[in-house]
Amino acid sequence: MLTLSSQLNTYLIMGAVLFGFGIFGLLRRPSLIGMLIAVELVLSGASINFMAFNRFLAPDPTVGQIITLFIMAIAAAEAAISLSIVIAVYRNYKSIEVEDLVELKG
Amino acid sequence: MNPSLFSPEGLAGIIFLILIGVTILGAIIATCTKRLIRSVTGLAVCFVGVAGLYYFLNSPFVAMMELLIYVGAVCVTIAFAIMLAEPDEARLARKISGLSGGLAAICGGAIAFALGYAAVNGTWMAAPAARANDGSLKMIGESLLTRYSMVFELISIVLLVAIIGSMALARGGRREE
Amino acid sequence: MEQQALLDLLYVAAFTLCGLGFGFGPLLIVYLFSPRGTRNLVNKTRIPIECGMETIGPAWIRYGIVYYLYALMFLAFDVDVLFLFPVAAVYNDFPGMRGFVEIVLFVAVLSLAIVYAWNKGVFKWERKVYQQQ
Amino acid sequence: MSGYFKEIITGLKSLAIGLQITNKEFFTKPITLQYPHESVKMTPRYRGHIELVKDPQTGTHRCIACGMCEKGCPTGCITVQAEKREGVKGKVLTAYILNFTTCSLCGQCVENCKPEAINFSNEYNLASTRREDYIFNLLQKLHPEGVPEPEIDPELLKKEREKKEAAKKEPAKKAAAKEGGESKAEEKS
Amino acid sequence: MNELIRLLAYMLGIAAFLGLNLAYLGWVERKGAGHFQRRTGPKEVGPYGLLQPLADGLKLMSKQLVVPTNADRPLYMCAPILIMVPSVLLFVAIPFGEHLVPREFNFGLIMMFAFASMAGLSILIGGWGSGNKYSLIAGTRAVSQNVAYEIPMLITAINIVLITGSLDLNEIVRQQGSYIWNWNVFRLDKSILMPVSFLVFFICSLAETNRTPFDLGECEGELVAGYHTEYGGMGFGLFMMAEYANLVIGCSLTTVLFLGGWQCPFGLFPGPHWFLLKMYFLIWCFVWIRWTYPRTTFWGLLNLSWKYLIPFSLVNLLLTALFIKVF
Amino acid sequence: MPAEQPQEAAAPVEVQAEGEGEGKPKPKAKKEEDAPPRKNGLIETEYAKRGAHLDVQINPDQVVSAAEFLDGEGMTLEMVTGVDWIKENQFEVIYDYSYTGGQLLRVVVRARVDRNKPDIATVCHIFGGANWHERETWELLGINFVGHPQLEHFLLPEDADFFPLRKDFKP
Amino acid sequence: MSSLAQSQLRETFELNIGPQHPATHGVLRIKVVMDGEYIVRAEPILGYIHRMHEKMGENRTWNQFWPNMGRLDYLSAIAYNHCYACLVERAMGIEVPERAEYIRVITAELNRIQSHLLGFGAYIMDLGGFTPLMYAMDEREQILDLLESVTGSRLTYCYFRFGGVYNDIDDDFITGTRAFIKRFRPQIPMYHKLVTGNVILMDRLNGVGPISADLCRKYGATGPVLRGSGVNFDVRRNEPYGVYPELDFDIPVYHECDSMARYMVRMDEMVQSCRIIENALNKLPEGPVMAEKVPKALKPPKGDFHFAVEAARGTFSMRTVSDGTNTSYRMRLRSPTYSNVSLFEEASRGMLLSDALAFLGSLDPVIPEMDR
Repeated sequence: MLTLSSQLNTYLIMGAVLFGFGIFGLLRRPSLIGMLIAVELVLSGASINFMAFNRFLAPDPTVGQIITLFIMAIAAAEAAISLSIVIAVYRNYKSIEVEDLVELKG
Repeated sequence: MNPSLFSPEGLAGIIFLILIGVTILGAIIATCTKRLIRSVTGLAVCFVGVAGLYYFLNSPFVAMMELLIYVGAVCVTIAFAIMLAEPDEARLARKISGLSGGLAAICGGAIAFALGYAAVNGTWMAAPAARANDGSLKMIGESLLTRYSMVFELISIVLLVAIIGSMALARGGRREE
Repeated sequence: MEQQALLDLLYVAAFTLCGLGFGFGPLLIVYLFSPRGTRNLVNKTRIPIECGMETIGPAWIRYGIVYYLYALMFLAFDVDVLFLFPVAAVYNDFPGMRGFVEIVLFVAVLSLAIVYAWNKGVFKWERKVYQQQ
Repeated sequence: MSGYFKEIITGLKSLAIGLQITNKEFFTKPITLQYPHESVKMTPRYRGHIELVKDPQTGTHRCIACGMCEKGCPTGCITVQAEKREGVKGKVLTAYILNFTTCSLCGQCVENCKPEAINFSNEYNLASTRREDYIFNLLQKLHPEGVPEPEIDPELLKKEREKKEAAKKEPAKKAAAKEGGESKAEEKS
Repeated sequence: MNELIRLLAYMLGIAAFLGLNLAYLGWVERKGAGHFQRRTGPKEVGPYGLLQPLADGLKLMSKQLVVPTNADRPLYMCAPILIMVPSVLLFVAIPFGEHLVPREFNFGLIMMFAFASMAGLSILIGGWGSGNKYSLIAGTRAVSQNVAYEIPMLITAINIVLITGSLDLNEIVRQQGSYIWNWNVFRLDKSILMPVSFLVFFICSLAETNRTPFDLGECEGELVAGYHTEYGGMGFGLFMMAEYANLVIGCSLTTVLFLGGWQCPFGLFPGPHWFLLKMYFLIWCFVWIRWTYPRTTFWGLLNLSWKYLIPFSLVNLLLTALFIKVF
Repeated sequence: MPAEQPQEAAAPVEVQAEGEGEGKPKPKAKKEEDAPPRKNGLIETEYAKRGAHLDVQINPDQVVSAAEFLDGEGMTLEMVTGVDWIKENQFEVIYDYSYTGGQLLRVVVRARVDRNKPDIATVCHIFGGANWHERETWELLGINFVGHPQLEHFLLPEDADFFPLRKDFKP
Repeated sequence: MSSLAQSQLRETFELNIGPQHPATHGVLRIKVVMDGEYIVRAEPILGYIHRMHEKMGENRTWNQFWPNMGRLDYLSAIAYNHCYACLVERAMGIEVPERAEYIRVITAELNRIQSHLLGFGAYIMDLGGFTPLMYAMDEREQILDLLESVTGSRLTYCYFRFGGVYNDIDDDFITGTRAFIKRFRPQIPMYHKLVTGNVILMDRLNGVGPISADLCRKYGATGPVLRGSGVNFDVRRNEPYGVYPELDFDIPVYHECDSMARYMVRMDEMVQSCRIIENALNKLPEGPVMAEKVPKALKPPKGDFHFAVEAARGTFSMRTVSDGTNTSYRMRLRSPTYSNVSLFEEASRGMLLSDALAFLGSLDPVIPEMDR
């Protein structure tokens, strides 16, 4: 048990678990912000995978880290944009729930 | 093979287990609570765990940045957004229940299982015999200044566009009023 | 993991424990020593404080678009920091002006966000006009 | 742009001036009076609750129980109890009750008092958690060891006794005597 | 094994140091406030009121933990603990002396900021969890302020990293040399704006610790008691203790980054005493400032950061980068 | 304290006074005291004795036009007082106007309404400050200011159903 | 209020500021409807310490009403005493000896300084600066000591009487007052350096809470509020009472109409009050302090009487309707803050919350006086 930290599989499974939680949240959450939170989980699951491969398999361990840093930057930008969209949507429709938005469209 | 429990390695192993626990706990809180603000808290907890995992993957800088950016900035921004647009709690409670929740759980579980199975059983190429460098902060800096300098600049433009765009979006409605 | 990093981790973990001790310890003492009951004559001990009045409306209000804008700008600059730290760490070892130019470009592009916000009046807190109710 | 920098410089200067002033105050002597350990001397005119004045000649109060203080009091916090005793001129004060909880220290009673029997005390650090502690009997306060009996004037006593005798003999006059309020002790609630 | 003993010793040492500071900074502040205001400050409990912290602590401990009915209970309970943990944790990296440092991290500077940034979220949680409008508004303001001032602070820190090329706090101190003109405040050869940079950092640490004139999170003039309105007894005590812990950390960091840490100004006997001297001087300045100025408005505060401090720190960053290349 | 001449000349026009110019200083004032239900009209009172220069008695329906006129002259509504004349079965509403722009002038405008039907027009829309004064007068005396935007309880508790300043009020 | 939120599709919420709030200096409640940080509507709600002084005036005899006058505005009680004394003297036609008039003015001005000092300190405390309050309190204590030595009480003075004052002043008081003024004069520049010149305070006060002169007129605002809006009106000058016409002083007027102007008017008034006191002390005549023939049972003639004075917060005026008995038929108290605060609702619309509270503080309300 104590050597889990030096095995690739641990990280890959953790990545998969986070990814799964992300998908679960994405499907379950009725509201846009909740979905955004789930997306963040998905992204971090992916980042973990990158970092794990980077650590165990890559010849140049900087690349994975830089990719993760980029993911962070993109995630931040994505969060900013999507949250603003959510707020704009909320302002116009007084709701951030997906169902309502579908209804309002028709 | 197993290190003794009280050696540094052993303690680190325990910490690792705790971190995994924290990550999964955070993920559960983030996805399963009703109130969005609690979800954000869960997300923050989850990110703390993920940062720990990064640390175990020999990249302390990325771990710290995970804390700084995700916990300190993204979570705060999401929390502010929630303050602006949280849906009715009672309505939310009614909505999350029954079938859709179950379906989502099955779906998420299946994907996680499939991925995990693939990861464990997959054949990965062998670890390289020699590493090009130690992947430390200095190395990251160096590659940012050399190989990835274009990306380095581009990311600033992406951020700028994102921020300006989101500001325009968030403020836009206000002007209409 | 290297020995160095392991020890770092141990220290952080130990001090986290210490912090938790500082957090939980006082609460534990209070839990043990403080009175359980309260002289709750009018059943108002646990109502939220609103200057002695009953709270009007829900406590969780929708609030603060401007703060959100500030947070957005913060997000941009935080990411800025993310890339500047590694660059700054190696900046000295790099001969030539390339590094300088890159930093200038990077910072300049991001500063446009402030300039934009400044121009759009995010920093202005002017009196608003509301119709008489 | 010059305005921008000028603003900063004048701002910082004003902040520095402020710091300088508080720093100067830091090294001046505090003016605190450590109240329970030391206390200020009250000015002679300080208006505490009222008290009966001790007449240095008679060694007792000068109150004639006329009730002017009671009438003048805006809050009705004074109650004067007096009775008629045999052989004593005027009424004898039995209790002078001040309900200090409602007193507003306006001084109407002191002004209204013809014989100058009451005055303000200098007492200011009154403290109690019970309301009853503020209902003073000023007569008792004046004579804590016991109220001295008023001197009996033998001549007056003789006269009064004679009057009484006469009144007994003449029931028709009784009513008139009563009305004058001299023969019976007067009770006040 | 030796390492473990060392770890335990440092843990205990820091706990004792922190405990004393948390207790007596309150005393210092009240005493200072008293003397700034022509008063004497605490005087009754013990000689010079030195036992006052004990009395305060006893009072806080004997108070009931009241959770308001419509508070979000878990969040409400979490917040004071969450805010306390990073404050204590950060002491792990502070170099009190050349060899008196719990642990030299070679990424110590980022670590400080990374963990400190977690405080914002816990304030928000506390403000939200209280179920009170004042708390919510004040929490939002406090976080907004923390966030706004983190940027110039980070950029100034990057500036230091540019100069020293290291993220290790002890290394940063070591590089500053043992004479006053070698300290980063006066490194005019690296950038002529370094004193301004110090001022920026100082102001930011004032704001990050939520102290007057930047105590918008607890502005009693508007929002009763800010984000800890609903906290009584020990809940409030923890918030207060975290504030003081942050105060110590902020001043330590300023000392380390700008004032040469444990270095002596004239090259004699460097050691922890110099560090403590400088740190406590800064803390004293905080107290002094607190009892001199009125409070800013929250918009003045946010604008101060975005309009003045961030442009200044950015200019300074570029200037430093230029100076390093040119000279 | 001299009263301003143009004011005096202008005032009677708006009050449509019957007995205008009855400004005999002392004897008039004294006579007026003896007969409380005074006739409508303008009286110049002696400032040193009364604290006002002009005293105007008008009908309740003229209150607004009086306020408009005085507003046009740049005067301030200082307070609104209600008096319960129970013997005459009337309420009197006294408006104190003063001039803050320069030379002092105090004008008292009085109107009497029937005690059984105490309705009088509000001057809120002319003088914003009248809002609270009228609200208070309504609350304490029960004089109904028609057109007042917010006749709600103000100083007294919200469930108070009495008018404490009425003379027949028993606590 | 929910209808408001719906009708405008704006996210508003309601907030109570008060009655138990650090910024309101008492039990004033302000119900605020807010849109984010902005105030949509702020409605002051009064009555938490309503005592019905006006009814008391109908039940108490003229003499018995004295203590009430100290309990309206407990910070500048002497001005209220002054008004009541002059009102009844006007009704009864009592002549007051000149020495008594001078003493009245001296104590009233001392009281005004004291009130403004506390107003200054408390205002800065509202804005988050605690230290100036303590300095102001130090000076204020000196005044309270002086006033105590002559009136016998420290706050709710009941010093004046119909026809004069209760006690004569002695030499100790005169030398003490002179010494105080000598000591106090240099304090005001110190306050200006520490507080007024401070960039933080200037940011908070300049341009905050504008009230135009016309708004003041419409709402009957008086005192520093009116003079901060550029109207040169002071009862002491425009409707002189007592011996004010014989004394030499200026009326500070500021034209900025903002909170800073009102604050500055108060600061300058303290200087002017010092001048008045010195002036009056120099001119203080000898003689009695009580009129000789004041009837014990006061029965003013029928009719109504009005008197106005300049209290620390503005024009305080009384109107009494006498029916010739020993109580008044109707007693009306017009308190300055009542009118001053009544314009808060209109003037605060659209302000930021923090600005609104700075604005409220600049009106310097005293709650018992508003509630009466």
